[in-house]
Amino acid sequence: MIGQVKKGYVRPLDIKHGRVDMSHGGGGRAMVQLITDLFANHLGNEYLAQGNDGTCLPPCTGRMVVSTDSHVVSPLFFPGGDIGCLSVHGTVNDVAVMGATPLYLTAGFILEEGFPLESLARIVESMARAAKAAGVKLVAGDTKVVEQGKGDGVFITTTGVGFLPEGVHLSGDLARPGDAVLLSGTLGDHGVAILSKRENLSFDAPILSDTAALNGLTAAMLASGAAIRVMRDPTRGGLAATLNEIAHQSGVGIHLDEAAIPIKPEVDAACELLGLDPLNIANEGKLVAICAAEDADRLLAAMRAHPQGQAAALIGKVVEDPNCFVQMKTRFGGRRMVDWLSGEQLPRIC
Amino acid sequence: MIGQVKKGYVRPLDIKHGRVDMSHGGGGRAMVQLITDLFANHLGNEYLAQGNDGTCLPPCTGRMVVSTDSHVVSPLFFPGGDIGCLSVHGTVNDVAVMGATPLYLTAGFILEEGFPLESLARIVESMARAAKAAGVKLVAGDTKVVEQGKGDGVFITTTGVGFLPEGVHLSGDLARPGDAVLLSGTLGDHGVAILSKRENLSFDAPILSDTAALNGLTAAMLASGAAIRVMRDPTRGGLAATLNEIAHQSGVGIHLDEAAIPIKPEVDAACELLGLDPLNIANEGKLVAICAAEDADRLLAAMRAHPQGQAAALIGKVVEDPNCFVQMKTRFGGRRMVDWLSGEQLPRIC
Amino acid sequence: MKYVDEFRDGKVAKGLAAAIAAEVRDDRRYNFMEFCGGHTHAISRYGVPDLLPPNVRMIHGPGCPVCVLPIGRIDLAIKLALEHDVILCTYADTLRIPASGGLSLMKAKAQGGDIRMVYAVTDALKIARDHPDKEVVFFAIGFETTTPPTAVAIKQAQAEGLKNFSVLCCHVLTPSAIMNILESQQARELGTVPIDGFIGPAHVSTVIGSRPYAFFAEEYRKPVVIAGFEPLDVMQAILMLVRQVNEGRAEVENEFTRAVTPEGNTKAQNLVSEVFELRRSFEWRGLGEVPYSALKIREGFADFDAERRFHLEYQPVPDNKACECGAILRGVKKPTDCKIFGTVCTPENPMGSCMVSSEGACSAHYTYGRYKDMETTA
Amino acid sequence: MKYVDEFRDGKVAKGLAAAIAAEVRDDRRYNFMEFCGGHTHAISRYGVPDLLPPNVRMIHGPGCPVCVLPIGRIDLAIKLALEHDVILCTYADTLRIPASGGLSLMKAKAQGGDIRMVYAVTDALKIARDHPDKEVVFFAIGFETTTPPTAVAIKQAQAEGLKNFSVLCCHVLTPSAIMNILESQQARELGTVPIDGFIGPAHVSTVIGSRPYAFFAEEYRKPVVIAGFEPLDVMQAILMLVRQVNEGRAEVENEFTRAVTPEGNTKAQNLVSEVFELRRSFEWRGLGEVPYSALKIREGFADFDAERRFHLEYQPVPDNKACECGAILRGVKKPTDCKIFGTVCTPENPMGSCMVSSEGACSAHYTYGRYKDMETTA
Amino acid sequence: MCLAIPARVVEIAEKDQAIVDLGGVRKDVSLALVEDVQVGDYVIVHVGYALTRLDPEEAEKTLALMAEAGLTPEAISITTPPFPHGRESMH
Amino acid sequence: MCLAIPARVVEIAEKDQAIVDLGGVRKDVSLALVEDVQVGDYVIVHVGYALTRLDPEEAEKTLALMAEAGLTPEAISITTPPFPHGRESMH
Ligand code: SF4
Ligand code: SF4
Ligand SMILES: [Mg+2]
Ligand SMILES: [Mg+2]
Ligand SMILES: [Mg+2]
Ligand SMILES: [Mg+2]
Ligand SMILES: [Mg+2]
Ligand SMILES: [Mg+2]
Ligand SMILES: [Mg+2]
Ligand SMILES: [Mg+2]
Ligand SMILES: [Mg+2]
Ligand SMILES: [Mg+2]
Repeated sequence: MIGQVKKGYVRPLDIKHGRVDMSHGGGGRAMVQLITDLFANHLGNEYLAQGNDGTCLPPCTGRMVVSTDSHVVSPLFFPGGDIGCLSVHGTVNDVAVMGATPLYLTAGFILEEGFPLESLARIVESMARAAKAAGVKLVAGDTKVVEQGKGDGVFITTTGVGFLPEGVHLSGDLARPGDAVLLSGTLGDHGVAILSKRENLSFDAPILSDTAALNGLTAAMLASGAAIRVMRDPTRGGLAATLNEIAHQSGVGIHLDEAAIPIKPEVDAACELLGLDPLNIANEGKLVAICAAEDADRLLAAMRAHPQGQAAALIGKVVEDPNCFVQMKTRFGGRRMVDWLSGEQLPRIC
Repeated sequence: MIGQVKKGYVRPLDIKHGRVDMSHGGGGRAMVQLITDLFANHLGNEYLAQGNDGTCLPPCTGRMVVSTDSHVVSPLFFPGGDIGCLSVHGTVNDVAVMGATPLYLTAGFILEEGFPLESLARIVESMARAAKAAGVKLVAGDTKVVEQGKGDGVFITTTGVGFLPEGVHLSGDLARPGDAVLLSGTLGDHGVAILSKRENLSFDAPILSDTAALNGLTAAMLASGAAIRVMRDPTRGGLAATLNEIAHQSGVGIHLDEAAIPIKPEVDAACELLGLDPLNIANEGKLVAICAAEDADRLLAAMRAHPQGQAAALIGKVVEDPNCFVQMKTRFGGRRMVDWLSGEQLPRIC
Repeated sequence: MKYVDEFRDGKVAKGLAAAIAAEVRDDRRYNFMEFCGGHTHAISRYGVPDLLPPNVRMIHGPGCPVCVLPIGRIDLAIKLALEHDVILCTYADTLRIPASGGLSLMKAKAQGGDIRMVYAVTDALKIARDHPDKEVVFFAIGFETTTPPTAVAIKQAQAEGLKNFSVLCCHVLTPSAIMNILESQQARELGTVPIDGFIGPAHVSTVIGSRPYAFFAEEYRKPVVIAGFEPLDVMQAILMLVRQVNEGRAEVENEFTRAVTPEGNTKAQNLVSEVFELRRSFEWRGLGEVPYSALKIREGFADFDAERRFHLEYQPVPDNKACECGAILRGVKKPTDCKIFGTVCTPENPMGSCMVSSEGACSAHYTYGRYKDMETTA
Repeated sequence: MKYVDEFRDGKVAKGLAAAIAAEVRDDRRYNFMEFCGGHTHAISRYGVPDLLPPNVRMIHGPGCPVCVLPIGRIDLAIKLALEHDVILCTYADTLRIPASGGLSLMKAKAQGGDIRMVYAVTDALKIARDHPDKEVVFFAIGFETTTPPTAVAIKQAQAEGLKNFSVLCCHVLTPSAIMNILESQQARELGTVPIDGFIGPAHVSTVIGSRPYAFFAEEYRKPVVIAGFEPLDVMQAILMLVRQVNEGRAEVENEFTRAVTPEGNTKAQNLVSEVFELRRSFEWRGLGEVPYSALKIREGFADFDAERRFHLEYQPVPDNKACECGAILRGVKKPTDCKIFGTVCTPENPMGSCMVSSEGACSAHYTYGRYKDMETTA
Repeated sequence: MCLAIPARVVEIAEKDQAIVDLGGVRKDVSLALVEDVQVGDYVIVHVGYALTRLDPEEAEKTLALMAEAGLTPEAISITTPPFPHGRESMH
Repeated sequence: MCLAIPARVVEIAEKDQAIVDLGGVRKDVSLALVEDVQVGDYVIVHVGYALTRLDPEEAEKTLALMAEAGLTPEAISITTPPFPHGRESMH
C-alpha cells in the first residue's frame, strides 16, 4: 500500500468564497487552519511562531505600560480605515500617549458566523500593515466564533505593551494651573467619517478617518525636552470628555479658546447637519497635550515639525477651579461650559 | 444664590433594576459612571486607579509572558462558574502553563444593550474573586456597548502578563521520545457542565465546571525540580487537540493509555448520551505536562500533593513518529488514533 | 458654510453687543422670552448672555417639542414598541425622555423594543416598505416645522398603499403655547410673568409666516421679533426688542427676512390642513392641558393614525413633584431654583421635561452654563 | 454505566479475541460486513481490528443514514432554509454533509439560514409551538430506529392541530440496502463482493425484529448475526459468524437477546405504517436509485409533508467523480484506495458520503485508523 | 430637533428629491414642501425636507444691518471682557 | 446518529414522558414507542425515545457467554500485543 497515503491532510482555506462558520471556533482542525492560513500568514512573527499558550518575550527593562481596548466599530470598513488598523491604532496610541514606546500587541477576535473570509482577510492585512507602520508586533492572539445574530461581523480586542523611557512620567493628574493645552490637529475626522457611512444617516462627506498610530509624534514630542504633564488621545467622547477627565484627575479647570481649535470645514458642516458638537466627536489619530506654559512654544514647534502635528495648535490653558469645569471662550465672543457628552450617543465609533 | 448649587452631579447606578443601554458605551458621563460604580468598585486597585489611557507598572525584571483569550461562553452562568471567573482563569492558566508567574490582567468588555446590570455586577464580582484568588491584578480595562442582537450579553477578552523565573523554559516543541505525559485531573468537567445547561440539550448532570486558576499547581510542579518540557491546559478541543498540537510542534508521536485517563463517571455518561468523546471536551482547570521519563514519578507526586492535582495521572508517553500521530491503547485492548475534533463542534464553551 | 458662518461672526457680535449696551436704559430691566428651544440652545452654546448688559435677561420658553411631551405620550410610544411589537421610528431627541416606571424609549429599546432613530420621516417610510410583515409607527413630534414633513409622509403612504405604516401624532402649535404662558390659570397662580417681549422662532414662521403673532402684539401689548437661530440673529432681535420697548412699541418685527414672509409657506400649510385637524385639547409637560394646542390626524387618514389603529388610550401621568418645569417654562423660576437640579435630575437621568433635550432650559444650563452658578457661590 | 461498561471490558475482550483466533481456520479468509455505521464507529473507536486475526477482515457497509443521504436531498433542506425561510431542525449529524455549490447546512446557516440542531424531534415540535409565525421543518433522516419517533411527532402535530410543522422525510430501510449490495446492477459492475457474513444492527432490530433478515440467510446463503453496538457485542458476533462459516451454516442469529426479539416492537411498527408508506424508489449516496428502499409520508398526513407543502422537486446531483464511496460501501475498495482520501477529502471538507459522519467508512478510518496506513508506508 | 440649516441645492432628481451641499457635505432632501426650487438656490433644510428658499439679497441686507449697528458711536466705546470671572485670562 | 444507550427509568410522568438515568446523568425521554414500562426498568434510548426494554436476564446470559468463550483451552494460549507497530510500548 506504499504511496497510497497522501501527505498534507489540510485543504487550503477558501478565502475568496468562504465564510466563518461555527467550526472555525470549535478548537478543531478548522480553527487551526483559520489561524494558520489567515492570522499567522499576515500577522506572523518570531513571537507568534512560538505557538504556545502564552508568548515568551525577551527580558525587559524599565517600567511597563499596558492598555487594552475592545473595538466594535460599525461599519467595519469606513473612509480612511477599517476595524483592523483601528484596533492597532486604538491601543498603540493609548500606550504612546503615556510616553511609552509601544512594542507588543495581543489581539482577541470575536467573529460572527457567516462573516466573509475575504473581509476578514482584508481586516487582518490592514492590521498587519498598521502594526508594521507602528513598529509593534502581534505576539499573542485568540479567535472565537459566535452564532449569527450574537455578534456583528468582527470585534477585536487589542492589548498593548510598551516601556517608558527613563525619566518620563505623564499622568492625567499632573496638569497645573497655568499650563498650556495643545491639540495635535483637526477634530472630529474619525467620528464624522464613521457617521457618514451609517445606513440611516448616509450623507456624502469628503472626510477620511484620521486613524493613525501616534507613537512617532509622541516620541518627537518627548524628544523636544518640553515639560509635558499629560498626553491623551481624544477618542470616544471627543475632546470634551478627554479634557473633563484630565480636569477632574488634576483637580483643575480648563479654559479653551474656540477660535484656536482646528476643525475641517467639512467636519464642521457635517456636525451642523446632524446637530452635533465637534468637541464630542471621536478622533483616532489626534492627541491633546498639557505642558508647562513656558515650554508651549517649543512643544508646539516639535509637533508642527512632525507630519501628524502640522495643524497642531495651542487651544487653551489650565486654570484653578475647584469645580473642575472646562470652559470655552466661543468664537462668537461669549463663554460656555464644555461638558461630557450627554444626550444622543454616537454608538460604535471605535 | 449661595447654597443653591448642589455637589455630586451623578446619581448612583441602579444596579438592581437597570440594564445596559447604548449610553453606557458612548464615552459620556453614563459610561464613566458604569466604570466607576461597577468595574472600579469591584476590580479597583492602585493600578486601575491611575485612570490614564495606559497603566504604568512597576519596573520589571526577567522574561515576560503574555497571553490573551476572548471569552464568549454561553450560557454566561453555568454550574461551577460564570464568564467572569472563567475569563480570569482562562488567561491566568495560559500564562501559568508557560511556567510564568501571572501578575497582571487587562479586560475588554463588550456588553449587549439590554443586559441586566445585576448580572453584570455578579460577573464582575466573580472576576474580582477569581483575580484575588489567583493573585493577579486587573490593571487596565475597556467597555463597549453594542446594540441588542449584535452581541450576546457579555464578551470578555482578557490579556495576562507574567514573568518567568530564572531557568524556566517550557515550550510545546520540547517534547522528546521517551518523555512521560501527565494529566492533572479528570477530563471534560467544564465542557459537560456547559452542555448540561444548553437550552436544546438540557439534561441533568451533577457536574460542576472545573474552572480554576492553575498557577498554584504550576508553581508546585516547577518547585519539584522535575525536568518539565511543556505544560498546557487542554481547553477548547480538549486533550485531543492539546496533544496533537504538542505532537506537531515537537515533531513526535504520543501514545496514550485510555485506562489511565481519569474521567468522572457522570462526565463519561453525559458524553455517552450525546455521542461525544471526553478527549475532545474542554477543561478549564486542568493541565497536561510532559516531562523527562525519569522525573515522572517525582512530578506526579508533586501534582498529587497539590489540591488541584489529587487525581493526577501518568497517561502516556512520547514516541518517535514522523507523522506526529497521537494514538491510544483503548481500555478495550485495541488501538486507535486520537485526532483533532472534527464533526459537530461544541460552540461557545469558553 | 455660507449663510451660517457669517451669522456667527464674533466681530459683528461685539458691535451688536455694544449697540445693545448703548441703547438699553440703565433704569429698567428687559426680560425677553425666547420661545423656542433652538434659540435657548444657540444662546447657551455661543455664550450670548456674556454679550448682554446685566439688565437684559433672557427667559427660556417652552418651545422645545421634546421638553413639552408629557409622560403619557412617551408611555404610548413605549407601549407600541413593547406590547404591540411595532418598529417604532423616532427622531433621536425622544430617546431619553423619562416615562412611567423609570422607563424611557432608550431603556425600552434595551428591554428589546425595536426602536429606531431616524433622521427623516422618509426613513420610517423606507423601513415600512422593507418590513411588510411588521407594523411601523413613526413617533411624530415637533412644532409647525416638523409637521409638514409628517403630512407629506402620510399622503405618500396613502398613495403607495402602504398598509403597515402609521403615525403617533404629537405635533403641537407654537401660538397656542405662547398664549397659554400669558394667560392660563396656572400662569396666574405662579405669578404674572414679567415678559417685555418675545423672540419668535424663524423656522416656525418659514411655514406659518409672521402674521399669527400679530395677535400677541396687539392683544397683550408685547413686542415680538421673529429671529433666526444663529447667534447674531438673536443679538439683532434683542436689539430690535430693546428699541421697541424703549420706544413703547408692541409690533411684530421680522429679523429673518431672508426666509420669513408674512404669509409663510402656503404649500406646506395646505398639506398640513389636508392631513391634520386641531385637537380639542392636548397635555403639555409643564403647562398642563392646553386647548387647541395640538394636531390630530383627520378621519380621512384614519388608517395611518396609530392611536386609532392600536386603540391607544391616553393616560395622563403626573410629573415628578419636585420638578419646577412649569414655573421655569414661564420664566418665574430658574433651573437652579429646582431642588433636584443637577443632583437627582441630570441630562443622563432627567426627571423633568426641561432636562431632556439640549434645547431645554435645565439641560442647556446644566451643559453650557453651570459654571456661572459656581462663580456666584465662590 | 450499567449494561454499557460491562460490554466494553478489556479482559473479556482478550478472551473473546483468543477464542476467535483459536476458531478461525488458517487456510481461509473471513470477510464480514458490518452493515451499520454504529458498528463501524465502535470497531474503530475501540480498536477491535487489533484484536482480530489477520485473516478476519471487517468491511464497512452503507448503514450510516448520514452517509447515504444524496446531495439532492441536502439541497432540498438548504432550499427550505434559504429560499422558503423556514426554521430547519435537524440532528447535528447532517450539518456538514456536502451539497451542491460548495454548500452544506452549516454553511447555509452561516449564510443566514435558520438551521437548528435538535436532539429529538420533540424539540422541533416545541420550536414550532414557540414560533407560530414561522414554518418549522424537521429534516428527518435515519433508519428504522429513527423513523418511529418521527411518526409519533407527526401524529402529535396532527392531534395538536399544529399548522406550521412539517417533515422532510428521508427515512430509509436497512433490508433493501443490504439486498442492493448483494445484487444490484452496479454491484455486478464493481465486481462481486466477497462477503462471508453480515453483522446486523441490533437497534434496527429492536424495532423490526430479527425476522426480516431470514431472507438473506436463505436466499443468498449468508450468515447474519444481529449484534449490539458495544465492542464486546461485535466481537461476540464475529465469533458467531466465524462458527457459522466454519460449520457451513447460513442462519440469522441474535447476539442482542437482551433487547431484540424475532418480531420486534410491534407498537412502533404500527405507528410507522400508519404514518408512512414505501417510496417506489429513493436515491442513496454511493448506491444510486434503490427501489422500495425508503419511506414517504402517507396522503392522510399530507399537511405535514414538507415535500408537498413547499412543492419541492427532487433533483439528483452526481457525486464527486473521484469519490469511491460506491465501491467502498460494497467492500470492493478501501478508503485509502480513493485518490482524494485525506487530501482533498477530509472530515472538515468531506467530498463524499463516507467522510461525513464519524460512522462513515472513510471518516472512521481517517479519525481513528490513519496511523495504520503510515505504518505500512514506513 | 429645531435644527434647520441653509444649504445649496446642487442636484434635483425626480419625485421632489434633491441633493444639497453644506460646506462640502452632501445630503438628500425632499423638495415636497417648496415650489420652483432651482439648482443653485439656497433652501432651509429641516428633518430631511426643504422648508423654504433663502433669499440671498435679504441675507445681505440683514448682515449689513448687523454690521452697521456696531458702527454707531455709542456702541464703539464699549467692549466686553472675555472670562469676566475666570482666574486666568486666555491669550 | 445510531447512538442508542441503555438507561434506567427513574420517573414516569404524564403523556408518555419519563426521566431516565445513565451513570448519574438524567434526561427526559418519551415512552410513546414502548408499553408497560415501569420505574426501575432499563430501556434503550435513541434520539429522545425509548425504543424497547432491556432484559436484564438476557444481558447476564450474554455476558456469561462472552466470558465463557475466553475460557476455552485454545483461546487461553493466545494473546494480542499492544501497539504492535509502535516504536515505544506503553507501561
Ligand atoms: S432640574 Fe429637572 S426636575 Fe428640576 S425643573 Fe429642571 S427638569 Fe424639572
Ligand atoms: S475519501 Fe472522500 S471522496 Fe474518497 S471515497 Fe471516501 S468519502 Fe468518497
Ligand atoms: Mg491554553
Ligand atoms: Mg485603552
Ligand atoms: Mg484607545
Ligand atoms: Mg486562546
Ligand atoms: Mg449581525
Ligand atoms: Mg485613549
Ligand atoms: Mg490564550
Ligand atoms: Mg486560555
Ligand atoms: Mg478604552
Ligand atoms: Mg442576544
